[in-house]
Parts: sequence; structure tokens; C-alpha cells
Amino acid sequence: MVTYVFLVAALLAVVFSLVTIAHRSPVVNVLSLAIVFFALSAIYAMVGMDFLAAIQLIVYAGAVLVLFLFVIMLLNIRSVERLGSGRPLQAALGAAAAIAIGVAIILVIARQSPSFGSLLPDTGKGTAYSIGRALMTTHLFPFEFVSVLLLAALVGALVLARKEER
Amino acid sequence: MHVPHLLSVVTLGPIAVAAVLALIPARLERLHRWLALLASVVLFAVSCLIWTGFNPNLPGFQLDSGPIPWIPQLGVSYHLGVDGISLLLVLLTTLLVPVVVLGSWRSVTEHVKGFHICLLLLTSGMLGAFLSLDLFLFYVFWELMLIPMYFIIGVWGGPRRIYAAVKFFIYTMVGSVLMLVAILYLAWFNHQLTGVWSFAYAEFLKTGPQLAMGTSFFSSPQMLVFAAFALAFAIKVPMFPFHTWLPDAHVEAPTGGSIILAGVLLKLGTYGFLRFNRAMLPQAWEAFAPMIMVLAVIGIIYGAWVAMVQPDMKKLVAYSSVSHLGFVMLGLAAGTAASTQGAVLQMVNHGISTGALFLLVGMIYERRHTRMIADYGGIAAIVPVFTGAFLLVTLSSIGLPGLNGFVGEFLILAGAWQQHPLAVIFGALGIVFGAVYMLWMVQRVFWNPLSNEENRSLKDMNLREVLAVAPLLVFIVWIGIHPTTFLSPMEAAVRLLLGR
Amino acid sequence: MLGSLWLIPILPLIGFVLNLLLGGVRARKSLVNAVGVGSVGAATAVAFSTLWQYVHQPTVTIVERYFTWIAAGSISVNASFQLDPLSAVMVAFVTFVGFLIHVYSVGYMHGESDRAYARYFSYLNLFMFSMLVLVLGSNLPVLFVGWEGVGLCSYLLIGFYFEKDWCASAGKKAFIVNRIGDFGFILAIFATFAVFGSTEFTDVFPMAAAHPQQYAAMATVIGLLLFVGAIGKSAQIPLYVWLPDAMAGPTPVSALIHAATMVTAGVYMVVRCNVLFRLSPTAMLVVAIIGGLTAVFAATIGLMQNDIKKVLAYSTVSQLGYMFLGAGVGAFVAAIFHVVMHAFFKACLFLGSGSVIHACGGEQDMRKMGGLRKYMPTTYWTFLAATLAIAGIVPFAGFFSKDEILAKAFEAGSGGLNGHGATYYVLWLLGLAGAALTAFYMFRLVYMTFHGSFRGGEEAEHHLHESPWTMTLPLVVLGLLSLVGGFLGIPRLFTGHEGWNLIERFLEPVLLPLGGGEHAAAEAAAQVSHHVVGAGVEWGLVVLSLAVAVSGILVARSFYIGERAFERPRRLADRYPLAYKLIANKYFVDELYEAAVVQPIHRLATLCWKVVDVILIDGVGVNGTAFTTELSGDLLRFLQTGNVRNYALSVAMGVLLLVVILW
Amino acid sequence: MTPATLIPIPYTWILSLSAVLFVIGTIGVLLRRNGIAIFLSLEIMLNSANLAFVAFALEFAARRGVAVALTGQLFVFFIIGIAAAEAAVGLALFIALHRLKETIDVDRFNILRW
Amino acid sequence: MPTHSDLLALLPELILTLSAAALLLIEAFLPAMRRYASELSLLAIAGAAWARLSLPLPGASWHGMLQLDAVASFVDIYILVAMALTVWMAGPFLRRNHAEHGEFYALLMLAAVGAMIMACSTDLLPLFLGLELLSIPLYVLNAFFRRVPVSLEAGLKYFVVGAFAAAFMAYGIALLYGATGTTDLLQMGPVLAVAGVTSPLVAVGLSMVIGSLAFKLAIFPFHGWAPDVYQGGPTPVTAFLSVVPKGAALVVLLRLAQGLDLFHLNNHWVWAAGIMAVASQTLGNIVAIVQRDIKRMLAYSGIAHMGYALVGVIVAGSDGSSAVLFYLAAYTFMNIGAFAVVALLSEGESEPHLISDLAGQGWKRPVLSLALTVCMFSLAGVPPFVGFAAKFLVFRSAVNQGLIWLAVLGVVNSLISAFYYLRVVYVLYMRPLPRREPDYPRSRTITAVAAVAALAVVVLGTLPTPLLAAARSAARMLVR
Repeated sequence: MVTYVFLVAALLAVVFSLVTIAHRSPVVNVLSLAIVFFALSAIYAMVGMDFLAAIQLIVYAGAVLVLFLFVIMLLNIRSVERLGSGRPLQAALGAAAAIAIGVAIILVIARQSPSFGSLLPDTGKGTAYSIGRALMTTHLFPFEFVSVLLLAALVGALVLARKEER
Repeated sequence: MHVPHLLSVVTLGPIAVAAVLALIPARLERLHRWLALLASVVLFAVSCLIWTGFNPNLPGFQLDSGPIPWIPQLGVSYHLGVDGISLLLVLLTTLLVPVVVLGSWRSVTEHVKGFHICLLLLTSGMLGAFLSLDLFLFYVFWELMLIPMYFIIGVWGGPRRIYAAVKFFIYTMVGSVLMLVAILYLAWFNHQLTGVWSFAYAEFLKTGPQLAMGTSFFSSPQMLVFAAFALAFAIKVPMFPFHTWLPDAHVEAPTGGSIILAGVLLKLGTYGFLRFNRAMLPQAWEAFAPMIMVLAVIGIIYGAWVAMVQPDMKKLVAYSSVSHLGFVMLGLAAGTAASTQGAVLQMVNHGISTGALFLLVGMIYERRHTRMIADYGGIAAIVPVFTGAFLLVTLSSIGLPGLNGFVGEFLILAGAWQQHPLAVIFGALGIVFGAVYMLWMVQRVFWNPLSNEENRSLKDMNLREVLAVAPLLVFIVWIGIHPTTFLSPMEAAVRLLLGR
Repeated sequence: MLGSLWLIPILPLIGFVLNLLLGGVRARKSLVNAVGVGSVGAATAVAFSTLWQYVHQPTVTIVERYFTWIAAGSISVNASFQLDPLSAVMVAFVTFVGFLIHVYSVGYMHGESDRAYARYFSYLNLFMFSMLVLVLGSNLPVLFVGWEGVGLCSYLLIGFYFEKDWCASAGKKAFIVNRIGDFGFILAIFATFAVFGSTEFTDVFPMAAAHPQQYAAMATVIGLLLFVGAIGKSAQIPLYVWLPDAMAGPTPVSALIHAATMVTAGVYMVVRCNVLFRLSPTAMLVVAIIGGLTAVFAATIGLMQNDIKKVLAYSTVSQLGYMFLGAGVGAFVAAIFHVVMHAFFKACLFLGSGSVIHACGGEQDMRKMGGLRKYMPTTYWTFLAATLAIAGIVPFAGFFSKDEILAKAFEAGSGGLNGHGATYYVLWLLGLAGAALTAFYMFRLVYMTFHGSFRGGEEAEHHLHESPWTMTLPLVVLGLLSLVGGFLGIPRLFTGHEGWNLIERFLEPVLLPLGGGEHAAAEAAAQVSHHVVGAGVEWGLVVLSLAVAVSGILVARSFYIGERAFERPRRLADRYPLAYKLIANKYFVDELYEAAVVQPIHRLATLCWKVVDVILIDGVGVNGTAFTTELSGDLLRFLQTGNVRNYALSVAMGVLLLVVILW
Repeated sequence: MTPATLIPIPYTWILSLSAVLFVIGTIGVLLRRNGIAIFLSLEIMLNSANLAFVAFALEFAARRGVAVALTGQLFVFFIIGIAAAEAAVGLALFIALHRLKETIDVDRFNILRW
Repeated sequence: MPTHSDLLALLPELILTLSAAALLLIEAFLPAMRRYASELSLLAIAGAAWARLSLPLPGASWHGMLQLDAVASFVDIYILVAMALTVWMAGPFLRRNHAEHGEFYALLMLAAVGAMIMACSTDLLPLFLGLELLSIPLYVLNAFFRRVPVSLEAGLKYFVVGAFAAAFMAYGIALLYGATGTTDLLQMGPVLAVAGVTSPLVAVGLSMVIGSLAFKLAIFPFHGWAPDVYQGGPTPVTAFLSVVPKGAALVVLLRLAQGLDLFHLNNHWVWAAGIMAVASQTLGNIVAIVQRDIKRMLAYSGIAHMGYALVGVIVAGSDGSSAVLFYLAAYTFMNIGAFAVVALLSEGESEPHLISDLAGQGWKRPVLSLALTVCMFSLAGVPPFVGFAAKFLVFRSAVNQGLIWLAVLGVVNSLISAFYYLRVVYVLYMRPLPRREPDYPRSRTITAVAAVAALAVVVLGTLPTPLLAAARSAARMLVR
């Protein structure tokens, strides 16, 4: 049962990520990417990583993608460009390189023992608890640090997109 | 009179003076000239102290300044020392510097300040290269010479000066970069053997000969190291076929530049061969000596021939340098005591004679702004003193007995004869051709009917110019009649050097 | 003054320096005379007093070391002089003739500007210095110093009128051709060092003489190399070409340098090294052959020259040939004897011709002269005496010396010296023929110049006059010497015993006995001067050579005297046009050298420069590399397309690359 | 702590999925001209990385225990944060670009070259 | 909860971050103070430097995520100095371009913090975060002049390629994590050592991580962005960009190479890195020869120089590491010196900085030109300048490791590089001033920056001992 769910989710992810990169309309791209994210969060949830699943939905699908949509609307971009149009060589080499890398990774994976993964131990508190603890103890530094990162991003965005300097 | 760290004073003094000049505003041109002149004369005087303080009976290095740890982590130290060989070359250098200052009095008219600063830095570079007993230090000085010379050629030079300057710089670097790797390798090897990191010449003298000779060139560390050094020096000498930078550099460089270039810089090549290749890598030297000898002989004759057909006086003299340094290399390659001493003496001779030639050519160039032989002819009647001086220098450079050139060539060839008569026979041909191209130029410039009316108004040498040439002429005759003065100090050093 | 030989050369050197300075300040001529002539005069005085002391003391060879000149490793050369019979003779006549010619120059050069005048005398003094160093030097390098020094002076003096390009060229030619000779000489010095470890005559020759077999082989090498030097300096085939051109210099210079002294340096050197030559039959033979050939060859050219000085020049070459012939047949003494005699009469001839030219206002073409006898008697008579001397008429100087040489050549032939009898016979015949030619062209000269009527045109004729005493005095002295000088070496044949052959007795010690030991000495003496031929044959030879000479004179007379003068030669020329062209153009030797040596080298040199240097090394090698680098840069820069996605792609590929390598 | 219970999905499957997504993302970046699209592809790549982390975390959860698994999850957490930050800056950049040139076709920005 | 020492250990970073925030506040509420932004940030930098130098180095802190050791402090100081020079010259520069904004300095400082964190982190997580914090402000700073097309374009290019590389890094980290079960380099090493020779998993993971670091270093073939970004970005930013990220990235590479002992772990590593090193040297130098724009030329020269530095990374060990650290310091001074001069000898940001426009300046602006000349010769590796000492150390380490081929190719390359460095010099001194003399601005401050840099180049070149000592002690920390 779970297997089928996973397979479906995986299928969705692949297909819609393809749509994301292939479709001409930015809006469609964003929406299909949203579907990909849903699929991924589904997988996370399925393997018991509820917290990740949640932020995947909230932060990504919820915040980031919406941001994208806003921008697209704002600039009302409607590009008629299609995948790999214009530069055949770049397209060919690019695809080749990407696939080659993919093949490499697959080969690597193939060497891994196909042991069955396991659900995380059900502590009853879900993963959020342990992650939260980690963030406040062992991983306090990165956690705080990300705030600086976000500050930088904030300022950066401000500097770039600010309408008009006085 | 004892001066502590005499060698350091001599070597670094010019830099100090240069610093002083740097602080003086550029518009005070006369002040710059006079200060530079004063400094260089004092420098010569001080370097004479080296001579007086030098004990000719000691074979090794004397008057050491240092070793002072410089980059102790790498075993690099600051260490200067002088032996009979470097003594002569140091004196030659310090003798030529005032000459250059005087010779540039009129020819260098713009950026006077810069010129003299460059000249002084260059002086330090040359002296340092002759005196340093640490290969890192040597390399630093060796490269240090490039920069001021690059400017002297490029800023105060002739129409194609930039090309010439860059060519000079790159050409020289081609050789020296590989030398750097060789030095590093030697240091590593030295560490393998002794367990200490050091770039000291003394250390390398001990460990260098232990480098394996291997079976083939590429499998032979010693030969590879030798080749790396040899390339650097062969370019500097310059030996055929690495000589093509020389004509350009000489023709484009200002008078002073040419004098230094021909007088001293080229000697660094031959000096390097003797000091490093010969002394540090004896087996490889054995293996390469025949090749060097062949190249030297080719250089002698080739240089003479090409000089013969030059329309430009400076180019002619430049190619004559190729020929003369061929003699020096021949003497070094033959490796007998006589030929080696002759070679060292010939370095000095060439420095003086060719320096004087460039100086004189420069003087006439200042007057007529042409160096083309064809533009002259029959000026002997108009500028007798100049003619006399030029004739004397010419005779010295074609090796007339009683003048300096002969002594050197005689010792080189006589010494080499015992080893390789054939090489000597071909080398001696160079003497014949030498007479041909020099006398032919003299005839076309000074004799024959006065072809060009503009020459009728030529002025003869003035006092400054006479003063500039005089010391050189004195040495030309002195070395010619009583070379023992200069041969005896180097004897012990040469013996030691060849002994190993 | 014995014990301070250095005084002799040093005096002219001082004169040289002083005159240079005087020239610088444009001093008056009288001052220059005082210095120039005075210094040489003093030197002469010193020389003769020294010699006087020398001959009155027992030691044969006196060597004075002054200081170590060059010393390095195995090479060591002393600055030292040596006085022995040979150098004594040389010093004597060099100083004497030199002095006379200085005196002569005072008159001859008075027309020059003060500065040029001073320059002239300074050069002349420098020459005297160098020549004396040459003859006094006690080892090869010092000898070489003088050797090159005289070369330099001849270069400077030939090019004295440097504003005339042919003079300048002639000077250059002289120096360079001499250099070719010096090339051999200096190699010989190196070889000597290598073989004997020294170049002191007093070391080398006894050593060589002591062990003939051991050193024979090297002696050949050294001897031949030395002889190359002699060929250059003494203008022998094939390097004689510079001497005729050297006549471009002032006539006294031709007299002093290119007749009397410098050119004989080669002979001196060969005689000086006689031991080495005697060790090597080959060397001897070569010397003799070259000498003999030159003697005749030059004489033939002399036949048709019309420039009075050119005739004398070629005759000089030919006479030098005789000297080498003499040396080559072992008649070293005779060679030196001839050197001295030649110095007398040839100097006299040149000075006479100078006086003639002086009179004719610089005209040197004999066809524009004639009948000068009545205008300048002194010149005529002295000239005649010298001519008879060179033609070898009894009892003039040339007779004894030349006859000695020919006799020795004949003996060498009949005695089969070193087993080359036939060759030596041929050489003797050549010598004889040369004698006839000499007599002919010399009298041709005399007749064309002094006899008949003046052909130089009217107003030239008015200026004809005898020269001043400063010029005639040396003429007279030299004329007398060429009359009586020969008595220095009267052969045994005439007097019945050796005693009268002063010069031979005097020079005997120079010819060291070979192989050491008494027996060997006797054998050596026999080899050098053995009398295989009887007195009858000798008388025959004497008569023969006299007859030859006289016949030559008669032919000349019949050609150039009387109302049908110049007719026969013209007819001859018409009959043998080819030979005429050939000889008149000096066998085209100069042209040959130009085409075969000078031009090829020049072309080769240009090739080296324009092709090897500029195109190959610099163009292809150096600039080629630079260009290639820059070109590749210009191509590679287009990898930088400016398209960001390409950059991303290259990142991806880079990762791929790493993956592949690190896998 | 109850022992981890197996789920019937080999983690290698998840890994493979991530690989595929990574490839797709890469292709997107390399083949699209539209800046936004490129950006979306980048997001796909980041997510594929996340997926990989998750996969390995699962694997380790079984073999090496919770802590090790946690590292992976935390990484995912932070990557999401970073993605957000990049998004902000990136989008601002595109806005600026669009203001300047009325386009976000990256191929049109090639003044700087060679 | 973070311990006292944890906080102290990061005091410099804290100072910078806080003053960045402060600057932002000033920007927002005290526009009048804006003029002193650069001075204030200089103060902050000084404070940070003081903190780093005076406070003890606790070593491992923040649960072993950060390693505050001698290396870290060396690099921190290096970064701070570089930033100080940048900020110092930025003041007049921005004023001239009417773009005086506190954000500029704030972003610079945040980027610096990122770099410093990168340098001291031994865990891939803070490493990655640091990388991002370093990158994101730089994306912005390159595009800081939003009016200037080239500036924006530079930002775009840096951003796209940067984000792409970052994605690779993320995935690579994931794979490494998968291979070793940890993201801590110090633990990773032993694990791999136990696991024996590399699994492909590690290979791929490493490739991706190293690749994205190489992107920061602009090593071939990850260099594509560099010339465009250098040319387009505001000159002070370029100066910063050309040294600080490279310092951080190199140190991380060193930690990797050292921690995982790549030299022995994977014998292909030497080849891979060696090829990349030589390739970047050659490409950088050869293409630099034909550049007309000096900033672009410096970009290519930078590519080449990172190639040299990479040689030291390959050798690793105390020799190689110390050589690399020394190289960093040397490179900073000569490069920033050059950029300072460029910032002054140009007519405006939107104008190209043509080398030919320097004609004749040598005698007109002696100090600047001398500084530039010194930097050029130093970059060319001519003694007695620090550039030579740096190259000398790197090649020495290579020779001592038996990697003579790397040394030889290296010196040959530095020979090629002489071509274009010399061009700058002769244009300065040997070409006449053009008819229409360009009116280049004058600024004591920027001149001072150039002079200081040049002076440092000379002094460190003639007396490298102290710097070398520091580098070596730092390297020793790295090796143990």
C-alpha cells in the first residue's frame, strides 16, 4: 500500500517537475512546482518526517512559491521561450551533462545495499520535538546563523528592488 | 682601513642613495645628476677598499657579510662574500657606474630622477648578484636587475624601445624561471642528504656534485639541474642561439643602458656558468663542456660575421659582444687554469672595451642623432681626439698585444689549446674576423673622404666626455701591459674552483 | 749600456708619446723633428754603443728579464729582451736605416700640415719601437708584440692620407691580410707552449736541438704555423697582395717599413727559429718552395708595372722570396745577409724614387718621366748603385748575398738536401731566372726614369729639381752602403778561407748544432753548409749568375733606350696578348681573392644575419612563440561567451570531469 | 523508545527519485532562458538534495540510530531556509533586471563577454 | 545553551554583525550620519580584529561545529584586512558615484562574517550556511549600481552560477553524509580511513563539493563567471570579491584536503586537482594577454593565481598549507592594491577600464603608478616583491613533494603572465599621455590604500619571515 502511495507521489514529482522546466508559461511552471512540493512533502510525511513535511508545505509551497507568483504577476512575464530553444549546442551538452551526472549518481546508488529504509522511531512527539531540541542545543549556532543569513537576504532584496533611492 | 660589513655597504649603498634621490623633487635635475655622480664615485672608492682589504692568497670567500638568517623557516640567509673572481667583476661594475652617469649627462634629458634611481637600483642588483653566497639571495638580486633595466631601456630608449624592453625582460625570465625550480630542487636534495634546509652556496658546493648523473639526460638529475642553470646563463651571456635579444636591447637602450648591459649584465651569465654550473655540478659540466665549446666557437665566428654586415654601429658592437663572450665561454669550457683565468680577465676586458665603445658611439650619436655607419666617413680630421680614443678602444677589442683584449684572448686560447686545439683553431679565426669588422667600421666612419657635409661641424670631445672615457682607456693599457695586477688576485680562487 | 737593452726601444716610444701630444697642440715642425728624429737618433746611438760593448765581451746570448707579463696556470710569459748575434745584426741595421729614413722624412714630409707632420713622426717612432721590440724580444709572445705593433704602424702609415679612400682601404687590407698570417703565428705560439712548456728562445731551441727525433713531428707543425705568419708579414704567395697596395703610404714609409725592415721580420723569425725548421725537412721544403716561387712570380709582375713604386714593391716581394729560398735551403746566414743588403739597396731605391716623385710633383707613372739624370744627378747615381746592387753585379752588395743564396740552393740540389734534390735544383733554376728578370725590370725602371727625354710635359719639366740635403744625404749613405756593404760577407771562394766571411762567422752561434754532442754537431754543420761541389763549379755558378744579370740589363737597354725605345715591348705585347693581359693585370689575383674569399664570406655573413638571425631565430623562434601565445589567447577568449548558461554548463561539466577522474 | 519499524520502501528508491529530480533541475537550469524558470529549476535541485538527505537519514535511522538520522533532517530544514533566502534576493534581482531591460531572458544579458 | 567561550569565540563575527545592523539602522533613521559609514565600519573591523587577536582561541566550540584555531584566526585577520582596505577605498568611491548607502557596508560585513564562518567551520552545515551568507550579499553588491547595466548583469551572472553551484554543494554534502553518516569533517576523515579507499559515493559527493568551492575560487572550468563579474561589478566589490571568498574557499579546501587526507585517500585527486590547477594557470594567463580592460585582465590573472594556490592545496601538509595561507595574504595585498589604483584611474563605473587609458599616467600620478607597478611586478612573481615569495613557497612545497612537473608548469606560466603585467607597466611609463588627457579623479584615501598595499607588498616581500611564521603555525594546527 505505502509502496503504491510512494510510487504515485514519485511519479507526480517527476512528471510535474518536468512540466515545471518544460512548460512555456511561468505561471504554469510555478503551479506545477507546487505540485512537486506537495508530492515531496507527502513522501516526507509517509516516512515519518512530519516536521519536514509541514515546513515543506508551509515555507516552500506556502511562502516561496507565492512569492514567485507575486513577482510573475508584478512583472507580468509571459515568455514564449521553450525548453532549450535558441542554443542547440548548449541544450544538447547541457542535457548530456545533466544526464551523465544523473547516471553517475544512479550508479552510485545501485552499489548501495538496497536495504529497506525504516520509519523513524515513533516517540509520540513526532520529529518536531527532536528537531526542535537539536535546534536549541546542538544546532543552536546554525539556527541563529540562519537569521543573519535571512537578514542579509532581506537587506539585499531591499537594496535591489527598492523603487527609488532618494 | 676596515669597514664593517664592507660588502653590504657596497651592495646596499646604492639602494640607500636611490631612496634619497626618491625624496628629492624631480625638477632639481642637476642635483640628481651630481648626487648620482658623487655617489657612484664614492662607491668606486669604497669598492677599492675591498681590493685593498682582499687577501689574494686565500682561495675561498673573504670579507663575509653575514650569514644573517633571513627566512630561517626555509634556511634562507643573507650572506655576501667576495673571492678573486667576483672581486674583479665588482670593481668593473663600480668602475662603470660613474662612467655611465657621466655618459648620460646629456643623453638623458627627461625623467632624470627616475633614470638615476633605476641606475642605482641596477647597480645594487648587479653587485648583489656577484657577491651573494646564498642562492635565494642570488636569485633575488638576479631578478632585481631586470626591473630597472626594463625601465632604462623602455623609458629612455630609442624608437622600438618597448619591444626591446619587453623582449629583454621576457627572454631573461625564460631562463631564470627554470633556474628557480633547479634551485628549489637543489635545496630539497640538500635537505635529503644533510637534513637541513639551506640555500647556502657552500652547502650546494658539497651536495651538488652528489646529484646522480643517471644514464640519459632526462633520467639525470644533475644534468637537468645543470640545463636549467645553463639556460638562464646562456641567455644572459648570450650564447648562440639565445642571443637575439641582445642586438635589440643594445640598439634601443640609451648609452648608459648599453654600457651597463654590455659591461656588466652579460658577465653575470659567464660568471654564473663559472660559479654555479662549473663549481656545483662538475660531472654534468664534464658532459656538457664539448657542447658549450661548440656553441662558444659558433658564437665567436657567427657573431663576428653578423657584426661585419651591420649598418648600425651599436648593432655591430652588440654582435661583437656575442663574439667576444664566445671567447669567454670557450675559456670556461676548456677549463684549464690558464683558460679560466683568461676567461675571467676577458670578462673584465670586454666590460671595459665594449663599455667604452658604446660610450663613444653614444657621444657621436648625441651630436648627429644617427648611428648609421653610412652617415659618417672621414671625420677623423674633424674630431681627432675622439678618433684617437675610438681607435685605441678598437685596437683593444681586436686584441692588439699590449692592450687588454690580447691578454685575455691569449690566455683563453693558449690554455684551451692544451685541451682542444681544434676549438682553438676555429676560435682564433674569430681574431681575424674581429679585425675585419672593426677596422672596416673604423675606415667607413673615420676615414675615407668626408662624405657628409653635416659632419663638418662635429665638435670634438669636451672635458666631461674625456673624463668619462679616460679611466677606461687607462685600464685598457694597464691590463694590457701589466695584467698580473688583475690575474694574481683571482689565481687562488680559480684554482680552488677548478680543483673540486 | 749593455744590461739596459730596454733603453733602445723605449726612446722611440717616448718620442711617439711626445709627438702625439705635440700633434695635439699643433706644435711647430722643428720641435717635432727634434723629438722624432732625435729620439730615434738617440736610440741608434745607444744601440751601437751597446753593440760595441756586446762584440767586445764573451757571452753570446744576453737575456734581460724585466717583469712577468702574463702568468696564469701553465702559461707564463716574461717581458724580456735578448741580445745575440742575430738580434744584434737586426738592431744595428734597423736603427741605422731607420734613423736615415727619419732624416729623409724631414725633407720629404715638410709639405704636410703641422698636425699631420707630428702624427707622421709619432707613427714612425712607434714603428721603430715595435720593430726593436720585435727583434729584441726573447720569446715568441714578446716578439709577437712587436710583430703586431709594426703591423699596426704599417696600417696607420699606409692609411696616413686617410681621406683618400684607397689609402684607407690599403691600410685595412694590409692589417687584415697580416692578421691571417698572425693567425698562424699565434697558433704556433700556443703549440710551442703545449710542446715545450715555454716560449723563451733560450729554453725552446736548446731543448729541441737536443732531442731532434722527439720533437721532429711537432717541429713540422710549429714550423709551418710560424711560416704562415712569415708569409703574411713578408708578403709571400699567397698573402703578398697587400704589399703593392701598401705603396699608398708616403714613400719613406715604403722605404722603411715595406722594404727595409718590417717585411723582413718574417725572414728574421724563420731564422730565429732555425732549429725548429731544421728539425723538419717538410717545413724547410715548403719555405724554399714558397720563397722560390714568389721570387719569380713577383718578378714577372714587376716586368710590366709602370708605377715606379709598384715596380719596387714587386721587386721587394721577389727579393723576400730569395731570402726565404735561402732559409729554405738552410742558408740562414745568407738569408739574413740578404736581408741586410736588401735593406740598404732597397731603402736607397725607394728613397730615390721618393726623391724622383718629389721632383715630379707627386707623379708616380714612369711613362711620364724620363731623362731625369741631368736634373737630379745625386739621386741618379745613388739609384744606379742600388740598382746594380739588386741586379747582383760584382762587387755591389746584392751580388754577394744573392749569389750566396743561389749557390746554396744549387748545393742543396746537388747534395740532395733532405732527399729533395730535384726540387731544389728546380728552385735554383727559378732563382736564376728571377735574377735575370730582376736585372731586366730594374734597368727598365732606370732607363724609363732617368734616361731618354722627359715625357711629363712642359711645365712639369720646369719644376724638376734635385731634392734638399736632408733627402740626398741618406741617399748617398745608402748608395755607398749598397756599393760596399757586400764585403761584410765575402765567401770563402774569393778569399780562400772562411775568415773573411764576417757575417757568417758572427752569426754561426745562432745555428745551434742538432742532436747535441760533438759528432751530431759536425753532422749538423755538414747538413747546413757542406761543400759537395768543387771550386770550379762554384766559379761557374758565379759567372753564370753574372751573365744572367748582364743579359737582363742588355735586354732592358735594347727595349727602352734609343730612338726605337718602347717599340719591342709593344710588339711583344701584340704577339702574346693573353700573356700580356695576364701579367699586366698581376694575374688577376686580387680579383680572384675578391671573388673567391671576400664576396662569399660577405654573402654568408649577410645570410646569417638576415635569414638565421632575423627570420629563423627571432622571427620563427622568439616572436613566433609570442605570436602563438597571443593567438591562442585570442581564440580561447571566445570560450567566454558572455552567456551565463554556458558558464553554468561549464560548472556542470567540471563536476562531471571531477566525478570521472575521482571515480 | 520503540524500535524503528520497517517501511516497505527501499531508501534507494527515494535516492533514485532525488537523482532524477536533480537531473531534471539541472536540465532546467541549463536549458531555460527565462530567469524565473531557471530559478524554479534551482529549487527543484535543492529539493532533490533534500530528498537525498531524507533518504540517507532513513537508512541511518535503521543502522546508526536517531542522532545520525537527525543530522540529515536538520540539513533539510536549513536548506529550505537557504532556499527562501535565495529566493528573496533572486527575485529582487530579477525585478531590478526587468526594470532595466524589460526582460528576464538571461541570454539577453551579455554585454560582458570575451 | 551556548557557553561563555562559545560566544567569546565568535565575538569578531558578532561585532561585525551587530555593526552591520547598526549601519542599517543609521541608514534608516540617521541619514545625516551616512557620510561616516565607511569610518564606522572601519572601526567595527578594527574592533573585530582586536577581538580576534586578543581573545584566546578555544579551538572546537559550538558543539564542535566550529574550529576556532590558528588557521581560523589567520584567515579572519586576512579577511578583516582585505575588508578594511576595501571599505577604506569604498568611501570616496561611493561618494563619487553618488551611491553612499549604509547597506553597502552592512552587506560587505555580513559577507565577511559568512567568509569567516566558512573558514572556521569544520562541519559541513555551518560551512554551507557560511558559503550562502558569503554569496548572497555579494550577489547584491555586484548589482549594487542598479542603473549601470554591466553591474546588474554581473550580479545576475554571479547569482545564477552561484546558486547553481550551491545546489551542487547541497547535493554533494548529502552524498558525503550518506557515505559517512556525518557532516563533521573531523569525524569524516577517520570514517573514510576505516572504510578504506574511496567509495564512488564519496567520489561523487567530493566532486560536487569541491566543484562548488572551485567555483568560488574561479578555478577552471568553474571560472566562467569571474571575468564578467569582475568587469561589471563596482571596483571595491570586485576587490573584495577577488580575495575574500577565495580565502575562505581555499581554507575550506585545505580543511577538506587535510581532514580527508585527499593526497593519500584518492590517488586520482592529485591528477584531478593538478589538471585543474595547470589548466586555470594556462587559460588565465593566455587569455589575460589579449584583454584590453584591466579589470577583466585582473580577473583572468586571478584565475591563474588561484591555479598556483591550488598547487599548494594539492601538496597540503604543513608545507603546502602554509604556502597557501601565505599566498592568500600576498595575493590580497597586490590584488587590492591594483584594484584601488584601477578605482581611481577610471572615468566612471559605466566606462570600460581600458589599459590603454593608463598611457603616460606614470609620470603624472607617480604614487599611484608606482603602486600599480609594484603590484604588477609582484603579481608577475618578480622579486623582491611578496608575489615572488608566495610563488616560491608554493613551488617549493611542490618540489619537496616530488611534484616537480607542477612546479615547472607553474613557473612557465608565471613567465607567460609577465607579458600582460609588463604591458600595464609600459603603458604607464613608456607611452605618452594622449592628446585629450583623461581627467581622472583624485582621492587621498584611495591613493593611501594603494600605497599601503604596495608598501605591504614590498615589505612582506623583503621580510616575509613574520607572515610566514604565522602561516606555518596556522598550518601546523591544520595538520595535527
